[in-house]
Amino acid sequence: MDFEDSQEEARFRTEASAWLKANVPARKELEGLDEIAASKLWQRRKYDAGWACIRWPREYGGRGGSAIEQVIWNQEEAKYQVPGGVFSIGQGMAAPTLMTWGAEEHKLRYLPKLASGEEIWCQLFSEPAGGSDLAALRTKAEKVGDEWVINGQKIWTSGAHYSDYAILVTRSDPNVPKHAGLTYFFLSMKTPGIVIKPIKQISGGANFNEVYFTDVRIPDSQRLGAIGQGWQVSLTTLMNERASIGAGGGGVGFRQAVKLAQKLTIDDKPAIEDRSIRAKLADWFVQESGLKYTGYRSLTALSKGAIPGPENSIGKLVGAPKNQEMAAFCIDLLEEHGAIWDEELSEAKGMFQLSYMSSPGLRIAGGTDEIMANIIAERVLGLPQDPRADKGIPFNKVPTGSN
Amino acid sequence: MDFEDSQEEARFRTEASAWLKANVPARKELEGLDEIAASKLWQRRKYDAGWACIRWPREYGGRGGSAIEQVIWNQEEAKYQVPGGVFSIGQGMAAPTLMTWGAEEHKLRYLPKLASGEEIWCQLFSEPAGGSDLAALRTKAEKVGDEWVINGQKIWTSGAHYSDYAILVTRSDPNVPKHAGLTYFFLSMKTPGIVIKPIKQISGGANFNEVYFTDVRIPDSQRLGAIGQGWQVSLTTLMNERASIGAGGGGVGFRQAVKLAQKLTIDDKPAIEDRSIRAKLADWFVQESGLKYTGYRSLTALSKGAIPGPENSIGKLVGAPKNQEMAAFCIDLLEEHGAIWDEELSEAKGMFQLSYMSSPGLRIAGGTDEIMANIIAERVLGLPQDPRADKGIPFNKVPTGSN
Amino acid sequence: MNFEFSEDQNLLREQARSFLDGECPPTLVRAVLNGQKTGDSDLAKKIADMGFTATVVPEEHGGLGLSYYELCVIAEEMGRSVAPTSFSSSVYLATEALMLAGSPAQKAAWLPRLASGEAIGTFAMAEGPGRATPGNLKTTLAGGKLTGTKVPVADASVADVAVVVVKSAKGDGASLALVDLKGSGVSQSPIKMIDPTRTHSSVVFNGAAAELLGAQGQGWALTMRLLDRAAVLFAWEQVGGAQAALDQAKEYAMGRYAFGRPIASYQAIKHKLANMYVKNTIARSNCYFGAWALATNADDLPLAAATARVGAIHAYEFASREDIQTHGGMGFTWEFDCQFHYRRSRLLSVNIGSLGQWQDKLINAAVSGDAA
Amino acid sequence: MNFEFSEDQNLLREQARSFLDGECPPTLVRAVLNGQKTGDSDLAKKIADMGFTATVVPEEHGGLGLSYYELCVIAEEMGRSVAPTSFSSSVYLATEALMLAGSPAQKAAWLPRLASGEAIGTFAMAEGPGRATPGNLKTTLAGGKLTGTKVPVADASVADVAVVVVKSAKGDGASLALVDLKGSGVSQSPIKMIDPTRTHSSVVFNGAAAELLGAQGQGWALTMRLLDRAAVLFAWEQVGGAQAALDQAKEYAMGRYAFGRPIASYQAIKHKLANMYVKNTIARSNCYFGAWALATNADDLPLAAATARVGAIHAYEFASREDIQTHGGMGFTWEFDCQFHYRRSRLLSVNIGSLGQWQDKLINAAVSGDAA
Repeated sequence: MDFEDSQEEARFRTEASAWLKANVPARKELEGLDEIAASKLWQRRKYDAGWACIRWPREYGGRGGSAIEQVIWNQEEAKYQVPGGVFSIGQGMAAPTLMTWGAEEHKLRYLPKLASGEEIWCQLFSEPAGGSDLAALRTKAEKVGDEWVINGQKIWTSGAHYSDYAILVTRSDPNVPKHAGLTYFFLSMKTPGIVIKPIKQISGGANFNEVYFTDVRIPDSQRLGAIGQGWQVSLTTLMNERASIGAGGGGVGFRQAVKLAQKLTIDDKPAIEDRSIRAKLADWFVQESGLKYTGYRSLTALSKGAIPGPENSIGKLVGAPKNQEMAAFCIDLLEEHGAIWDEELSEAKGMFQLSYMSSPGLRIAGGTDEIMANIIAERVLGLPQDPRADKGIPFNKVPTGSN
Repeated sequence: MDFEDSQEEARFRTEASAWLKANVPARKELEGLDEIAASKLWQRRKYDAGWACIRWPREYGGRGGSAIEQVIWNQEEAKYQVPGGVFSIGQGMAAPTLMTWGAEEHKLRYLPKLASGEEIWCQLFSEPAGGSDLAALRTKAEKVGDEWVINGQKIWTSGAHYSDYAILVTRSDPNVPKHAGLTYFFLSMKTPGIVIKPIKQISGGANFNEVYFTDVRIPDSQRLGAIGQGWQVSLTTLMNERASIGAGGGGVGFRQAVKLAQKLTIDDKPAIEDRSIRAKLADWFVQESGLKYTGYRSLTALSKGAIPGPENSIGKLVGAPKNQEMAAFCIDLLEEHGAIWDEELSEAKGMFQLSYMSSPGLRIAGGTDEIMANIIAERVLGLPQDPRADKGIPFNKVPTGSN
Repeated sequence: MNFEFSEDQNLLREQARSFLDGECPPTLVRAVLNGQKTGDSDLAKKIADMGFTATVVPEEHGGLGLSYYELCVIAEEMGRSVAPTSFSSSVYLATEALMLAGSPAQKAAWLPRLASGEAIGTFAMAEGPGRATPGNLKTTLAGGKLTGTKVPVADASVADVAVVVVKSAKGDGASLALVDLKGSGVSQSPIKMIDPTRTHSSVVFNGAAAELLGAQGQGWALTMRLLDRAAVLFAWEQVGGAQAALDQAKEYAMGRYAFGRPIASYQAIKHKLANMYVKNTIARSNCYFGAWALATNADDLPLAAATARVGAIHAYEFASREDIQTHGGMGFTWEFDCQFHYRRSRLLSVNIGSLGQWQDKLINAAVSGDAA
Repeated sequence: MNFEFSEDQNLLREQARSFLDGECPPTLVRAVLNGQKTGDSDLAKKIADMGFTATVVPEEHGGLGLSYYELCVIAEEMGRSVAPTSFSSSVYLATEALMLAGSPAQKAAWLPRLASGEAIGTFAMAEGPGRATPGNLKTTLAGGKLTGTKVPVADASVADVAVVVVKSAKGDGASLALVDLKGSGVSQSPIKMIDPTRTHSSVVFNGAAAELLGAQGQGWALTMRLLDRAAVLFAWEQVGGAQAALDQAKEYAMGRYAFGRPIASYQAIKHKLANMYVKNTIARSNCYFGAWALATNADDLPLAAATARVGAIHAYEFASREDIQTHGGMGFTWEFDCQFHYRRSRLLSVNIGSLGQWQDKLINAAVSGDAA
């Protein structure tokens, strides 16, 4: 057992870090560029040098590398402050779906521009009535000639406002059971009839959008998979989403909390000496450390060729509530002053307050705590599903209550 | 808002405490008597003086008093170390059922002897395959002439070995849905064909029994309610059981834990000064105090004529897990020595260890934590039942897995 | 045993509730949250016109001379409606401090105006991050001049008078100072809070005219007594909010369907709501004890206050977090009202000392109680 | 990145598991629980014959000279099978102490016998309720004579030699003493434990012949180092037990029906088991870190040990309690095996210091780690 690279991994890491050292854009170079432009500049540079989308086949603009090489690249790249993230949905979810279900000419047309960052994609899956029950989506797709006419609404779409293309799941037949009536497309976000509205979150941010469709027309050639096969196609996308779900991280962690506890006092003694503080911090350290080494174990499996499975849900299930508790804990340490959320006045520029206001989103986005626990129960432990009231019932006959 | 009795309540309390002062048996008087004999002696004395079963009508051996008078009596009697408890099932559950469903001659024959303690009753409801799903019981009752022949097994029967009579629910018709096929009887525990086996618990105690029935014959005259009406009759019994579910109490509590924390040291300072200890103790105090005052609120409602409802489940749901956590906490305080469970060597005669080994039973008996949460969710908050896979299905067609 | 509010008190509850439903609906809270209205535009005045600010003030000082049971009833309704008002600062803290330690002249000068709502009061303790102690206070009162910075101070922007905890001139602990916030030598700037529906300021005293409230060096003991009293009232606000959060979560879970049935029929949600109910019930029953101790000025008040406070923090924190969780993604959006409770609960969890402080006080009270 | 056990190590795991399935089935554990067999009738000998007691002992002392990875693998299987044996006392504590602090002569005298299983060793620290500290130890070693009472001492009834923590003669803290338990001046009586499958005694030393193990006054530092090493191995036992408890609960929940479906299909049970899995996974991954730190003698060992220990206590306590809860009434009966884990977990939660001690050590290590 060790933390060392294999010889090939080490060779790859050296090469990657050397190239990064030489090519990461200097702050000056990015000055004045917005996030999109900066991201595109960096992505293009990686693409031209053959460092984009490590795992993709070369003919689609990738490097033809291994999963572990992708991880090593990510580790090395993470050592720098580089722009990015706007490509993650396109490269991480749309692309694998295109590779599995798209026609060859689609792959040749769209994948290289995804790899080079020239085109940005988003994902149009979730709907207001859907929530945890994703397949309950209602956005209507009607075939007219060899076009499809789309009407309905999507929600929680990140990057809709700056995306060029999107993947889209629709209901093409409401008269068959939920999973059987779906059809999957990709389309240009410039298509007439699409209206995008940002969603403001309680944290103040607006990373998500609502996307409305009014008689939006999509050529049948942009269908992925057969008519009614949309759910199977979606599973490809979702498998890759799950693999990309992080540790629900960000925000306050053990180190920040310790720093605060060392700085503040309780009864004029450093808070870090207070046993009730120490006990909580210790348990959180155990969780963070446990997730870290669980990650190392998956990486080891990955480097031996295993595919990341549902056990990754543990990161979010542990990390998100922990984040909420730790943020509240730090605000408590700050006492009345902790209720201030003001970049100038607040400790750590308001990071603790922002964490607290963001953490409910972490517990919900990408699957609520409860869904994560279900995934572990059903797909890891193999326990039975909950009774399904909508099983085998035509979608338009399924009870939906007031919504 | 006050903790005072009303005038009538105060008058009753004075009378009761005066009688108790004069009549509670001295320790010498009970010397040499086993629990049953001692309990019967005390019960008989209360009966003769008109202090037994306060709420029962006088013609059935009671005092014709109010619910709050019963509570006041319990409070006053609890100030003494008196024997009892062996009558609680008969007087608390069998009797109310007889009063509601029994024929007049049954009431006149059995209730006074229940009140006087001359006869002890037990309850034959639970079965190995039943558990939380009580109505799934299988003990068979077949009508032969005007007798019923009973075959099957009951479990978790307290006091079966010293009881004279029992209330019994059986399955008289397996071809109808679960709740519709039950019939309810009472019978003498001396009836031929009954075999009783004690159940040893992990705490070492054996308060419960298995009871086996082989061709046990019961006259139809001892049926309570109509054939197939057994579930409704059982609900009368269970309503009274719920009302009698305590705070899951006994064992270690705040006071005992504080005493221990004052006596033991951490890093050569009293453990009670350790903030992590104080934080835990404080939360437990809040729970105990909250349950205490919740009880006062129900008493107030009771004295205004309200009927105790499902909200009493909170006592067990909070008290039982708390008991387990506090027992573990105290054992932790004792460190390695806490693993000793020895009346001579252990702190407090092994009370902490006994509490730890008993607490799993508190979390299960009378309804598991999970069932208690369901009761609160469904009967207090009015949330929907879980989907019922056995609804409307003939009992003998309901899936039962390996059991 | 009569451990319940009286009919009159329950009548007052109905009255307060319908008043707040009308004058303090979610739309008002949202308007304040969005900065379209300031915290106390006119709600405070309407509340005063209802006589709520005068509840426990003695009649000799223009109050109603009612018991603390009535004030607890009002506090619960304030919490339920997440009222964006200075009520708590003025009534639970400033008015209480004056009744606790004020000289006849000070009482005569301020109580009538506070009771009528003509004046608003507040309380200033914190001077920065972490726990204030007699040892780390910097604000001073010397020669009738108050000097130092208090941050955050609730409702300073609307308050006329403040009770300020200062370092005792004799250096023997702390004292309380009474200062007219409209006087000279007082400057303040508003600050952004995690709960923007409650206005707070940073207040700088630069030789502002002020006088002692209570004896020199008695400030810390008085503050502890004051906070015990306020803790009971804030606990009632927290319990009111926790109940509202449970109601909100329940209503949504009943109407929201997933996989063909209401999410309220899934045990994960059922047990979540059951746990809210349990925590709320524990907290509420302890608040009854707190109300009784406050109303009867019982020796048990410190224990009752800490017990009510600790239970109320646990209940409101849990209910406000799991209310959002029950709503899923929508609960995290600005359009939904879940955030009102999520923000308010966090503010009320630290405004008069956080959980750890009160757990500690509880054990002090409970264990010394043993000795006694 | 190769953060996994090697094929050989996994092979050893299979071997250890099938050996224990055969030689240490639940029927054996139950026989010991019922007092029909004594803890170490012959299991200890069979384990020694497998070479497990010799795993990390250097070859020069008759051991196998394998790494701690192998010993961790064996420890997990011991925990899984709730083995009623002296293995942990002899291997994790006595043998470790001798390797850590023994003189060449002491090592030569005892290591070969401990490795071969010819001798059994144990460790004696506690002298009564509460935490032992250099300040409250009473047992002394003077002029080669050991005097005092140790209670409880695991496996003293079967052990030949004990490492005893004593008050340093110079009064400058603690020392370690090595004593032959079969010698004169040693008397002991068995004591009843919450886990009767692990034999413990109260041991009285009345001037028993003993010698220093390690330097005078170094006993406390040595004990802390010893417990760090043992903590990793006990944590593996706890993780093995926690996994077995989860397996047991899952199997029962799948086969037990209520209201027409397996109780494993109810979210209350599903999420309970999912939480067990989560806690077990966190604990196991931290045990990997502990194994690595132990095997490589890393500077991080104190941090890794505390992290593994804290996680393992949480995991086994939760799994063993909720295993019974999942079984309902049957889980509370003597006939069912759930009690094995419930008892063993409690014992392992205090045997080398309870949760609070290790949380405290963790922060010491993690925060000083910062400074460094």
